[in-house]
Amino acid sequence: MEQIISIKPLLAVLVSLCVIPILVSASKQPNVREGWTFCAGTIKFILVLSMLPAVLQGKQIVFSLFEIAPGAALAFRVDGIGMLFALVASFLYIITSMYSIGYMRGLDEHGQTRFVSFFALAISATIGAAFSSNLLTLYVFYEILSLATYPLVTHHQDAKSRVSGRRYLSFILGTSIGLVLPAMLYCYHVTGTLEFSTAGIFAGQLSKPAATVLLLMFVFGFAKAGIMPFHSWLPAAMVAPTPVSALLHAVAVVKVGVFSIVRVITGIFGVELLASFNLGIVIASIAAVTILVGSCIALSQDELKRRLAFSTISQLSYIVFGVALLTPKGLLGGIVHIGMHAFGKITLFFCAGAIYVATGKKYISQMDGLGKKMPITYTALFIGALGVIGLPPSGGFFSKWYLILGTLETGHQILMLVLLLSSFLNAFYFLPIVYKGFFGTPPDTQEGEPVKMEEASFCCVVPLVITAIISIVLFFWPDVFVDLIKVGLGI
Amino acid sequence: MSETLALIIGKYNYWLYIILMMIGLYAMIVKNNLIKKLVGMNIFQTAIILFYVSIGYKTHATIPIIKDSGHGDGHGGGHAVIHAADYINPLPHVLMLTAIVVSVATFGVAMALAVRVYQRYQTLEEDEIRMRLTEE
Amino acid sequence: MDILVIIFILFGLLFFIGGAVGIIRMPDFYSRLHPAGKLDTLGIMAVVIGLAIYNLHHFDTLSVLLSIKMILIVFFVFLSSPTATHSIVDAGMRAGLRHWTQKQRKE
Amino acid sequence: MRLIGFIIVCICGGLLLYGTSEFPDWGDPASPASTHLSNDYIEKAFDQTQVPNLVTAVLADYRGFDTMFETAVVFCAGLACLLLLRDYSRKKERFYRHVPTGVILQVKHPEKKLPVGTEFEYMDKDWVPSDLIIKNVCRILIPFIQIYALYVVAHGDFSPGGGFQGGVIFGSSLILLAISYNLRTLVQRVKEKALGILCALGVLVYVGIGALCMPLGGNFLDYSALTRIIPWDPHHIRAYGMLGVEIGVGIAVMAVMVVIYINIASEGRHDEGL
Amino acid sequence: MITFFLTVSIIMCLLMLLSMYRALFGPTVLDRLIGVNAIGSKTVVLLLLIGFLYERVDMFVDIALAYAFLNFVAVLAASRYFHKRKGLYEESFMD
Amino acid sequence: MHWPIDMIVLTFVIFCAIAAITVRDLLATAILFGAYSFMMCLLWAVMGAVDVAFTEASVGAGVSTVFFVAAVFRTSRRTKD
Amino acid sequence: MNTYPALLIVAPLLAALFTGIFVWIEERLCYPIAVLGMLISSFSAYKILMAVLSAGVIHYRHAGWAPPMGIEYRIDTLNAMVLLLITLIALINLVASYKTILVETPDRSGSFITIYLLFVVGLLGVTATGDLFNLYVLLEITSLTSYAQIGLGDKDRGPLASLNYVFIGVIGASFYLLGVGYLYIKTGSLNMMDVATIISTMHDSNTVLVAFILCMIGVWIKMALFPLHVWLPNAYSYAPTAVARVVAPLMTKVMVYVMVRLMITVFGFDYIFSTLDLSAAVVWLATIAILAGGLMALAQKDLKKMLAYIIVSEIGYMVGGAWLGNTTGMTGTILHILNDAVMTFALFLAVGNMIYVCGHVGFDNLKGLFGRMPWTMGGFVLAAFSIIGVPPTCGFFSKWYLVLGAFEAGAYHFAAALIISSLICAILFFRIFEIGFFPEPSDGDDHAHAHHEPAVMVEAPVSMLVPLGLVSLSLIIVGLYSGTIVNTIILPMLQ
Amino acid sequence: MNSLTKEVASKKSSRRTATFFKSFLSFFLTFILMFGTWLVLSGKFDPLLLWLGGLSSFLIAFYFYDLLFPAFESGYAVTFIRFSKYAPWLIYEIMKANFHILKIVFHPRMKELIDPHIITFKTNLKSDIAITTLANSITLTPGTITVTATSDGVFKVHAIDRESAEALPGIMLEKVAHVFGEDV
Repeated sequence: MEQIISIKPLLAVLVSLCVIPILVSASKQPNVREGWTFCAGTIKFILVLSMLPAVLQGKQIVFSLFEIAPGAALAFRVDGIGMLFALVASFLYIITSMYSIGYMRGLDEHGQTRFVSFFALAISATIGAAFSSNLLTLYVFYEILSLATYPLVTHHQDAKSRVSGRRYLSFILGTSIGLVLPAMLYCYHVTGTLEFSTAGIFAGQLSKPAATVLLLMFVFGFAKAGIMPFHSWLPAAMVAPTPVSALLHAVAVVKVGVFSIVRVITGIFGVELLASFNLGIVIASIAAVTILVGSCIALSQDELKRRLAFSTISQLSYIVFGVALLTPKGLLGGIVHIGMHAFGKITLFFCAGAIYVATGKKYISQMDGLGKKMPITYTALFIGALGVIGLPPSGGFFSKWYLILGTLETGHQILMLVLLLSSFLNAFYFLPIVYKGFFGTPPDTQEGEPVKMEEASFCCVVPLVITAIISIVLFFWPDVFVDLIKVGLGI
Repeated sequence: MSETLALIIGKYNYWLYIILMMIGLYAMIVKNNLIKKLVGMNIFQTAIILFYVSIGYKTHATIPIIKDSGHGDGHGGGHAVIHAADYINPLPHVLMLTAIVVSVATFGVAMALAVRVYQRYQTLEEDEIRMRLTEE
Repeated sequence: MDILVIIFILFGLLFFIGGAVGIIRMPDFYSRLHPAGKLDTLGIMAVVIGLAIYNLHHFDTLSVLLSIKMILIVFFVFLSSPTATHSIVDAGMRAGLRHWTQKQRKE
Repeated sequence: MRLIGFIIVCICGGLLLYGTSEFPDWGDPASPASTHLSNDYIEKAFDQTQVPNLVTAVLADYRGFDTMFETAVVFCAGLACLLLLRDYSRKKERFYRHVPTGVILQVKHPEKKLPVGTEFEYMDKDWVPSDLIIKNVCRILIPFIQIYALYVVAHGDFSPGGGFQGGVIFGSSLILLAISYNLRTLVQRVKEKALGILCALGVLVYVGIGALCMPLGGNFLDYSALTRIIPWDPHHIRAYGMLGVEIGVGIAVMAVMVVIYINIASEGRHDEGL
Repeated sequence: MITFFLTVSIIMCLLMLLSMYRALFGPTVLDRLIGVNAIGSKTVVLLLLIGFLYERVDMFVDIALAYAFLNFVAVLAASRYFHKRKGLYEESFMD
Repeated sequence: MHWPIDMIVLTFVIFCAIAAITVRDLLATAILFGAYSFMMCLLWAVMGAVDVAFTEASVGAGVSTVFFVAAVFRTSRRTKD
Repeated sequence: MNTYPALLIVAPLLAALFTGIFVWIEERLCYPIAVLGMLISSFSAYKILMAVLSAGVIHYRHAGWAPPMGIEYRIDTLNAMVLLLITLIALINLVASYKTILVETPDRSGSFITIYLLFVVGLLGVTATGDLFNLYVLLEITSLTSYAQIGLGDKDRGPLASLNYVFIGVIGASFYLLGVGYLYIKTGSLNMMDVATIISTMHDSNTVLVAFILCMIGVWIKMALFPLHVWLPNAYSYAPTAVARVVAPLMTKVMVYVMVRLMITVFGFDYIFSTLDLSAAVVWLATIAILAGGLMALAQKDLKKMLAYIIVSEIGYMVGGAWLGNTTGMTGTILHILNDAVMTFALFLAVGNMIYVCGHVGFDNLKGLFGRMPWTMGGFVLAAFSIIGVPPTCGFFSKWYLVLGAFEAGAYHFAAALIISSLICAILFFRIFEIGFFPEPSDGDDHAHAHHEPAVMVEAPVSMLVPLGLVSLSLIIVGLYSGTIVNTIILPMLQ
Repeated sequence: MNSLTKEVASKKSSRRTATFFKSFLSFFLTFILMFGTWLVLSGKFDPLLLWLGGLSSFLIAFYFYDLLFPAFESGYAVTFIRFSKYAPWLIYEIMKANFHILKIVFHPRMKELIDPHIITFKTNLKSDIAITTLANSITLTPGTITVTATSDGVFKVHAIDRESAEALPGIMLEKVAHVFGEDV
């Protein structure tokens, strides 16, 4: 495979990192600060985008920084899957920055400089994880991301966020140090390298029990992926301000978890190895359980963001599920879902945030009839819900389609049933919100009273419109994503 | 019998140094009074010095100062050939001079510390100090 | 010459033995000081003078000086020993030690 | 605790005893310790340094680097005592005795001072009339002890002793002054500042001689390099280098001993003590 | 003559044992002090004798001199304690 | 040649050491400690280590004891063991 | 080039003596002299490192005598690295502690600086020397100065802590000295290389075995390996700031260095791991040390104490790594000497700043510290991450080697202990972060918009912040370059 | 007025000169003594060592001249000669004392022989050095130890038996007083 040595990946990572000092120094002038945030986001996106053509041509962009030990360096390599993830993340960063202006100023939050700084740090780490060329680098950025998001999650600095922050960290950090680190070191010990390669790195040096244990350690260890039973940090993390939930807990953080699992399965173990040990089905089953249980719990949640969180948990498992099928279609479906779900879910979070900013309402039961007041928001909500459920005309349909094809390929019909069932459940917990929003009666207003438009501020609404539109666009033109994955997986 | 005597004479210095060291160590561990501990510490250190000096001893040899041939002219001159077997090994003595100095320095500092501790707690017994500490 | 040395040293030894026994036998602190303070002083004097004489075997400047040095020790002890004794007895007095009397023997 | 201590001690003793089983006999002239290095020292040291006392030769020349730090340790101990105990706060009340009448005055104000001299006498809290006999005998002895101490320092090359021993003896002669008179006499005679400077100066003499060798082209403490400034036989210059070093040690040790004594005996107040 | 010196030294050592009895078993601190003082004076002599045994008495005289002097200082210091601190606690602590 | 003296003195040393740490009066400890140093000095001299003996005489018997007494003077004589 | 190894020691020593004199004459001169001395020393250390890297081992004969008779400095890459580390840390700390020295020891700051410099001299000497007994003397000078410095700390508890430290320190040093004596009686030599060549022929001697055990126990006591650690927490937490900052990172690490030096140079890997079979036991001991240190740290309510127990745990890392018996483990240990020194230094710098501002660092006193001292806390956070082992800070990379070494040796329990210790450290530090991050005590205030008064910044002075910043950043830099360090410094020496 | 001050000044200066002269004499005497001691101790006549000896003696004499001879008096020589006459007598007394004690010590019924008690007596000795000499002489001689001696000449003596107590102060006091040229 052709490799281009270029500093661009590093730059893409560093851009938002370098802007942090500027952000901090501009803490007294919010507009300048926001301007810089945008600037950084845009540059980052452009950098990522500029690498796209090369990647689409099947080339890899590599850049190696420091050699820690032979075979384990801090190095970047841009391939299809990473590109996909980076594209989504860096694009949505811009959108979210805009949204967060609206949100944070709308609610007059404190510590905004801290907020944007850590946001930038988090996004840097995300991009770094996307571009990492080996497990070590991935782990490094994974950890940075975990720690960078802690101040964001506990942004409110009250008792509740203290508890949530504690749970958040104990799950994320505990699993990554306790499970991933030893597993990774063991891999290195056995093979002497941690470089991702499609054939895997083990080359027959691993027995099946060892492989099983290692794989499980990785899968559970990347707790950001929210595989049960290591999922409960995600609902807890919903105490964070909505932009955080939106970008990080629908896109960056959780997807980094999933992405890591994908990397481990495809790059460390290699599809063949897992297939030969027949381990895919184990992971798939775990993922399936998470899908169903997550959906069921989501049904019972009244707080909108918590419902979304549980939805996220189950949706993330789709990705793991798809990858664990170990078939080309399954892989494709799973990885595409990273992008598709991102747009869908971020739309939903934006909507939730917008509703909160405009009306101060958090609970679904209070939201009856709100759709009339906020038609744009609710339309976007509807589109987002479609995307998550996997119905056309949204991108989500596309990924689900491939997933089902993948299950068919493996021949385990029961897995397909799981998928279908969960789609129903998804529909059950999303569509009533939209329905009640448009057709329900608001509790505090008289019937027949003319409804005033009460949309949130401009900055809040525009982003969610954009993401909703893109969600639909992706239904029609998913080519970029699919190509990238195909390039990445070498299918 | 004479063999036993030879064995005893051959090693008793080392054995007795071990006993001395054990006494010192015991005092340091068990004694409750800080100054007693200090004494134990000093005994311990002297035991080590004893050990080293015992290493340096050589039978049928004299002290490690070159015999003056009788010309009182200060530095140098007029000395017979020096046989190594005639003089005791000077090196352990040198080392132990240093060790003694170190031990007295430590002793002085420890005494100063003990005085400070007494100023604070009005006692030198460890258990009483501990009691004071828990009371506070 | 050697005989003189031996006599001196044996005398010294006698005083030392007296001192040592006296320290053990005497009934109280004050009376113990008498043998300790006096007999030992004289013991040192006798033995050291004996040794100083012995040292003059090879008679030259150096050994004479050495013998003088030894006599210096005697001189020093001569000055310091009673002072030390006095100091100790003073300390005993200040510490409030009672001295032994014939009364105690009778009781 | 006793039991634990006993067990630990026994284990240590057993370990050490186990190690002794291979020791050469006590005083065995053929033991490795008496043959490997020591022969070199015994046979060469005199020729190389012209110092008959092998211990001094090894101490101040071959292993002069050790000794330098030994002196530094002493210096450090003195400084440590000074730092730990020195108490600059003034005492609240002082006592004076009016000599002609024997009336005792208590001065409560810390600032007020009475002219101490023929009329008034400064008094310790636990004042004792200083003992006449001890005072007089010590008065006579002290200068002799001091000259003896200096003799020991200067004759480190030929006889046992040397800077350290001489320094300690000099120091204890000053301590004797404090014991036989009182601490204040010593403090008035030998100022704290002088002592403090002497502590450092002594070590500085040592280190300075050593460091002087470096610009003269030798290694650190290589006294033979001193021939560049003092034209002399390189072997003899070593002996003089050692003498200089010993003097440094003596100065430092003397000062440190006095400093430690003063500070411990007076709890750092430098007014009254043992 | 050397044998004589050796014998004298050993007798000296044994005499020290007698003095040491006082030093070890008191009963009061001052009795111990007497014992130690006595030991000290014997040690001075013993040092000289050892010097003769080594046939290097010129080296041992210095030590003996220093020794005599420092013994004096130590005894003075210890007894000086009682000039400043009253009382003799020891009996109450001996059981 | 020196071993009888050496042996006797060593025994004394051990007596002194034991006594110094068992006696229940710190001043007595100081004094016994001085005696211990005397013995040690003698021991070094017997073993031919004149410099060490000199140092021990000046340090152990002299200033150490004085420091010790001074410290006891400034603290207390009381000890429970 | 020749004089640098001497200059390294002599410059701070002379500076110490001149400060010792000037403190009585013109106290203001002390500080500049000290800084100058440390600067020269640092420069020499740098030059030495460069020379060693380019030309191999440096020998320096003190007093001009050839090794077995005289004392020589033998500086290879390991020494050179540790030397540079010591000088730099000491220099930076001297700069950073300018204010605290004046506050904590107001009327004797000059003398304090003297002692401080002597301490540094001792550490440097211990590191550079190639002579077993010289090492002891320098060890003692180090210990003595640290006793004094620690005794100067907390008015109430400092002297007692220091006295206990004296007892244990003396036992440790004495054991080491005994070990050297046992070696000496068997070999007749004191030079490390000489001893090494002689004992290579007597591997089955039980005297050498006892000597080895004694040396190790002595060094372990000095470095506070777990059951022998009792002195450390009090000593470190009651020391004055300027001292804690330099004693904590350097003292134990230099002792670890001594252990490594003894193992590599004097006794040799062959002897330790082939002839003796103590490795498994010691690794178990280290494992227990790691866990015990962590657990005891959990029980603390004072930041300094907690850090002290963390040091105990870190000692376990290094001892275990060295005793794994393979190159990877030893690499990890040596790398951890460097890393742990830097990160402990950063932590204690931060804590020093906190103490300077807040008075004491009980947990209840740290509330809202992120708002008050954001820069200090920033440095603290970085250092804490390093202790936890969060990449890319340096702590991660040494842990990496240690765990790999454990895997290689099959000591999975040790690897597990390392991981668990990371988790414990995470808990420990996030507890602090939480306390520092949340301004008010949790009073069940449920609604999202608790009132946040804008925090008033009360930062430490710039002279204390800049060093902290530098050191914290260097944590990352050292971490990123750890591969280079391993390849150029550590591995060549181990082979 | 002017002349008066001048006179006072000249008196002062002459007194100062006198004290200086006295100090110098005691310094010089100390120096000589010290240097002599050095020679005896050293036994080497190497120029360097002699220089060092001179320096040492100078330093000690410079700083501590007032210890040996606090106030220089011309009677020192006389005292010294008298003392050297006194010394043999003293030694003789000491010998006697020692045999006396020896007898007591080895006596099987020692406790019957001794009768410790303390006696006090007053002398007219003025100078400290005389008192000290007497006190030490008493300590060294038969069965008596000086407990205290105050500067006004009051002696407290512990005597081990009646016999030795009765001898005090007696002839020794006279001899000492003679040595130091004082009244009995």
